[in-house]
Amino acid sequence: MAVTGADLIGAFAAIAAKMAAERDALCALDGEIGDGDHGIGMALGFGAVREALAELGDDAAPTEVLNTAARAFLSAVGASTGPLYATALMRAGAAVKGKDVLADGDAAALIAAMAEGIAHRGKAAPGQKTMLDAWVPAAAAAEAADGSFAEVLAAAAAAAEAGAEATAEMQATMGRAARLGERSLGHRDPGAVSAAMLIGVLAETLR
Amino acid sequence: MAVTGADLIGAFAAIAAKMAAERDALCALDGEIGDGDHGIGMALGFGAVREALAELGDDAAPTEVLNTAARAFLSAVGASTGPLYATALMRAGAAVKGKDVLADGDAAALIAAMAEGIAHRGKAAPGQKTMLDAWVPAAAAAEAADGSFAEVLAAAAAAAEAGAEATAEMQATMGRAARLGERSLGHRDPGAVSAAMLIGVLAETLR
Amino acid sequence: MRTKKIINAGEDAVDEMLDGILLAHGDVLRAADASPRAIVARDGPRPGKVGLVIGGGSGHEPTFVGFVGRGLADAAAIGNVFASPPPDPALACVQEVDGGAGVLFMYGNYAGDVMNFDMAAEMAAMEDIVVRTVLTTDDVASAPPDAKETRRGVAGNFFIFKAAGAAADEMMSLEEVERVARHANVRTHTMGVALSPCSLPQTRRWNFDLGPEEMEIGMGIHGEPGIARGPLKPADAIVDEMMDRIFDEMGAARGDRVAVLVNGLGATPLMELYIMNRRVQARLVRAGLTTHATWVGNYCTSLEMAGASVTCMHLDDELARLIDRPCHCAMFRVV
Amino acid sequence: MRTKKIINAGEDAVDEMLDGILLAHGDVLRAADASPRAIVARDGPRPGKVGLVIGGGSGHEPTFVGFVGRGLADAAAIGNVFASPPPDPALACVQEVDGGAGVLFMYGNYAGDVMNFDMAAEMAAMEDIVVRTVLTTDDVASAPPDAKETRRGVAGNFFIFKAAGAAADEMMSLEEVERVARHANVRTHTMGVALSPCSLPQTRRWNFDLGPEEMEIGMGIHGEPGIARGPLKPADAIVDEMMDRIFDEMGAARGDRVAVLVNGLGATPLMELYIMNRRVQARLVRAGLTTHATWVGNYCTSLEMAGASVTCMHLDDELARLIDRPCHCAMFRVV
Ligand SMILES: Nc1ncnc2c1ncn2[C@@H]1O[C@H](COP(=O)(O)OP(=O)(O)O)[C@@H](O)[C@H]1O
Ligand SMILES: Nc1ncnc2c1ncn2[C@@H]1O[C@H](COP(=O)(O)OP(=O)(O)O)[C@@H](O)[C@H]1O
Ligand SMILES: [Mg+2]
Ligand SMILES: [Mg+2]
Ligand SMILES: [Mg+2]
Ligand SMILES: [Mg+2]
Repeated sequence: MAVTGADLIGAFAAIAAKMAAERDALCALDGEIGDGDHGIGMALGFGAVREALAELGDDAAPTEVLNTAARAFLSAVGASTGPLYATALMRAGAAVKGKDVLADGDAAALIAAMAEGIAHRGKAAPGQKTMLDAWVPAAAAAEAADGSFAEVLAAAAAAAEAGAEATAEMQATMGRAARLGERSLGHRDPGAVSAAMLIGVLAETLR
Repeated sequence: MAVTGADLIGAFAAIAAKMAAERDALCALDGEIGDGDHGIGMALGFGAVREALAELGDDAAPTEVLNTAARAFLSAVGASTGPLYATALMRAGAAVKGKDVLADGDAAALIAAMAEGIAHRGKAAPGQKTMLDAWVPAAAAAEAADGSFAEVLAAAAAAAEAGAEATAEMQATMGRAARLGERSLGHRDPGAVSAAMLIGVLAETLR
Repeated sequence: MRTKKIINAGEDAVDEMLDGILLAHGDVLRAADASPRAIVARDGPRPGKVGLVIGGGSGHEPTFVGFVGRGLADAAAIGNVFASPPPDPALACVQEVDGGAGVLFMYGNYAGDVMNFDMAAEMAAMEDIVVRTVLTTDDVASAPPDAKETRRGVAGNFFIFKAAGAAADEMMSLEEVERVARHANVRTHTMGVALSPCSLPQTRRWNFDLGPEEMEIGMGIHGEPGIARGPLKPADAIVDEMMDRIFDEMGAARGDRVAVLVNGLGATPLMELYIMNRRVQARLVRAGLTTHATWVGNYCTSLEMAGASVTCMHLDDELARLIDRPCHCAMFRVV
Repeated sequence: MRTKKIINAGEDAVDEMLDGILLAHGDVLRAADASPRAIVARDGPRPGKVGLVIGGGSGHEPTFVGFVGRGLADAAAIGNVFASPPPDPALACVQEVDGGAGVLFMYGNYAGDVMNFDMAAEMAAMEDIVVRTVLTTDDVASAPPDAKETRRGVAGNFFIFKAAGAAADEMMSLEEVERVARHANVRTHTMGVALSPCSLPQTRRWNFDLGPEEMEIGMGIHGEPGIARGPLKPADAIVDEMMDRIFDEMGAARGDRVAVLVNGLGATPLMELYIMNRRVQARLVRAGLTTHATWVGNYCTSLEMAGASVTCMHLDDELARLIDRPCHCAMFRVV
């Protein structure tokens, strides 16, 4: 299959809907070990992305879609997720630069670029109980999957999901929750949970 | 029987104990139609009275006891009840001036003086839903009773009790509750309720 | 279940608060020798100046004690929580601030305050100090227009005291300061809304109930019931209800000037007060009125009550001058 | 059941608040042309002066926007509630306040703020404006002494910004202002306690649970969990716990001077803060320290959270001079 810019625009709209639906649940998760606003940022950010993308034509190239999404997310959100996802989306845009449509092989490249962008901006490593603990396993699974765009994303989504669950056993050493020490144990990281949702929606929509 | 200054000191100690026990209940009543502090003022005021009277000798004359009580109540409380009860107690002291012990006939005079003091200071009339609606019927019943000190006070206490109950049917036109209009109906006036308690304790202790 | 407060014994709360205030603001305030509940401006009272004494129950901080200082009140008599001070501290205030030109008592119109301050005024008269009294009655929710003089004094105290304090600071005579105070009171209107109850330090119980989705329009600053209880509305609708009433009362003409106070009752964040101010100013513009000055914050509180009030003072040249005059209080300054 | 707030749509709360602030304080503040979330001092930035830009999430008012004005911060970048502002408003602030002497960013040490302000600093560098950054880390509860640099910035911002703002106002160089800011930060320690949760305008739900008799020592100003949760204690015991920690950190010698801030988190009455101050000052006296200046009130809030913090800044001659220097902000003045 071939994924167009319009497909990506559709995927972002689905992500926006998902984050809006999960907003309060993500806030509640963040309330346990953070400041209770993660769902607001994600819903606001992808809502702004959807609106900005609606201005683009259906013939927009994937890179343009991803760069527009990055800028819209960042200006709307700030917070921790703004720079992290903006950088991730910029990197994703760079990874597919010049392509009009994305082929199966690009799926793993997209996820890897997102993970790298987040790691670059946030300076976290896997195991520190952040969204990276969903994105890094997702990138690894995508790399290993080697199938259709949809199959690659499905593998990534499953790995992200497992990674997010695993954060419950981690003690945070990065971000707000780091100050909690052992009290962060037993709670999933909200950013990892929303990352798994995001990748899950990608897998459902880009097929 | 003959009531001495020491008997009055004992009666005030009993009033202090009663008001302390009823403090929160009186505050709750005041919360319904006022500012929720009536029990605090009554408990504080009679607590201060008890302490001030403990400084007096057992041979203190009734007038000295009543005047000391008036000053102690006023300085400790302020609020509406401070001037009202201080004036009442001053009047009561004046009514028995020069007497070393009080005789049966003085019971009605005491209650009447208290009622007059409250009416003078507060400028309220019966029916306005204030403590006067306990004190005025009490004074009238005491006047009519014509028996022993204890019998007179018992009649006064019963009338005060009935008077306090009757305030539930009155619409307030004086004090904080006046601004409530019809919303004051159905609630007893806290000052009338505490007045009935006070006279009730007098009747129980001065026998 | 007791309400949560950072206090020691409830009975000591007022005195310990005053200790803490004097420790923080000893440069501006001191306690009178005759009464620890009489708080006097170090740099206020002076010969030939009318002394301005304010006061009332505690629990409304920064009202009253915070408005003591040069250019505003010369002293405040401090009562227990929500209870008028007894005559003693009020008399001590009079003695401290008397500069030979007479003393003005100003306080909210509550039965308890009237009785206690009147007794203090009588005692002062026995010492040949002339004391006059002006009651504040700015709470439009507390009585209909035909019974204005029975209304309560609430957050509008701030403007009314400020005007009178500035008049005294200008060395006006007692008659003139009294005239200004009455004029300021007539020109000042407040309307409030409560979202939660408060609790007294001595009882640690909520002093009334309010449903989880309810607000009460016109509630008094001691939790006295207001005009009406209803579902919580959006900020703009609440402000509109307030401003409609205030406009009715104020009778200002297009082009007139007002001073505005958006006041928090204790637990309402500045964010909400500024959101209210946005609408207040929009309504003033629509009515053709000019905002001369705006204050937003906690100026007259009810312990930890959530809610807010809006006060407008309808200015004329004299009131505008007096409101602008510098003052230097412990918790409020105009520079 | 939604929490009660006087707002309109939750999403509009921050922008409507800023509207209300500009309407109330238009003499002191204005929005930058390039961003409505960049609030600039009318009478602050000037040629040759280091520009001081502060900022962070909303919900802490009067922090940050209230501390913009001559003598303190030149501009503030305003984020959503409890969320760092994006780079755009921070960059707009830089452009507005750059007077050719460089710009200093100061804000609390939170991952989100660091990432966003760093991006803004990179963008400013591309316009050849030198931006340096000093993070505030005054919350002693947020990390042990061996990891001081990872601590959060909380109410102590007030003193740290004040010192740096005064240094810039004295026309010190960027290097000097940065030195002062770091020094002020090292010398400032805060310890807080929360009694209730707060709620975000967009969710209207309590952002954490706290039992009816519980308090949390060391809770962050966004409701981040603190050091320990336990039964509510009397005021003096709470203050003692705070002061013990602060004394440990401060390492002050007898005779040294401190500046004190007793800060309310939003829903705690002044009465309680002054009761706390009484004990704070008693402890300082007992430790042989001199209180140079005290502020009591809501300076750094967490929406409607109940609770308070105590901050001590350990002064030297330079810091004392800078703290005393007049400033004229929308919500804070030194005269
Ligand atoms: N340095 C980092 N690297 C990667 N992810 C991070 C980092 N810091 C925070 N996060 C993620 O951000 C999430 C919190 O996001 P959010 O609540 O929106 O921001 P904030 O912490 O500013 O309130 C955390 O759950 C974590 O997954
Ligand atoms: N003018 C008055 N005359 C007689 N009683 C009055 C008057 N005003 C108030 N009261 C009484 O005082 C009671 C309230 O007392 P309290 O709550 O202690 O004072 P406050 O109203 O100052 O809070 C009322 O219930 C009423 O009985
Ligand atoms: Mg968060
Ligand atoms: Mg009462
Ligand atoms: Mg009262
Ligand atoms: Mg946040």
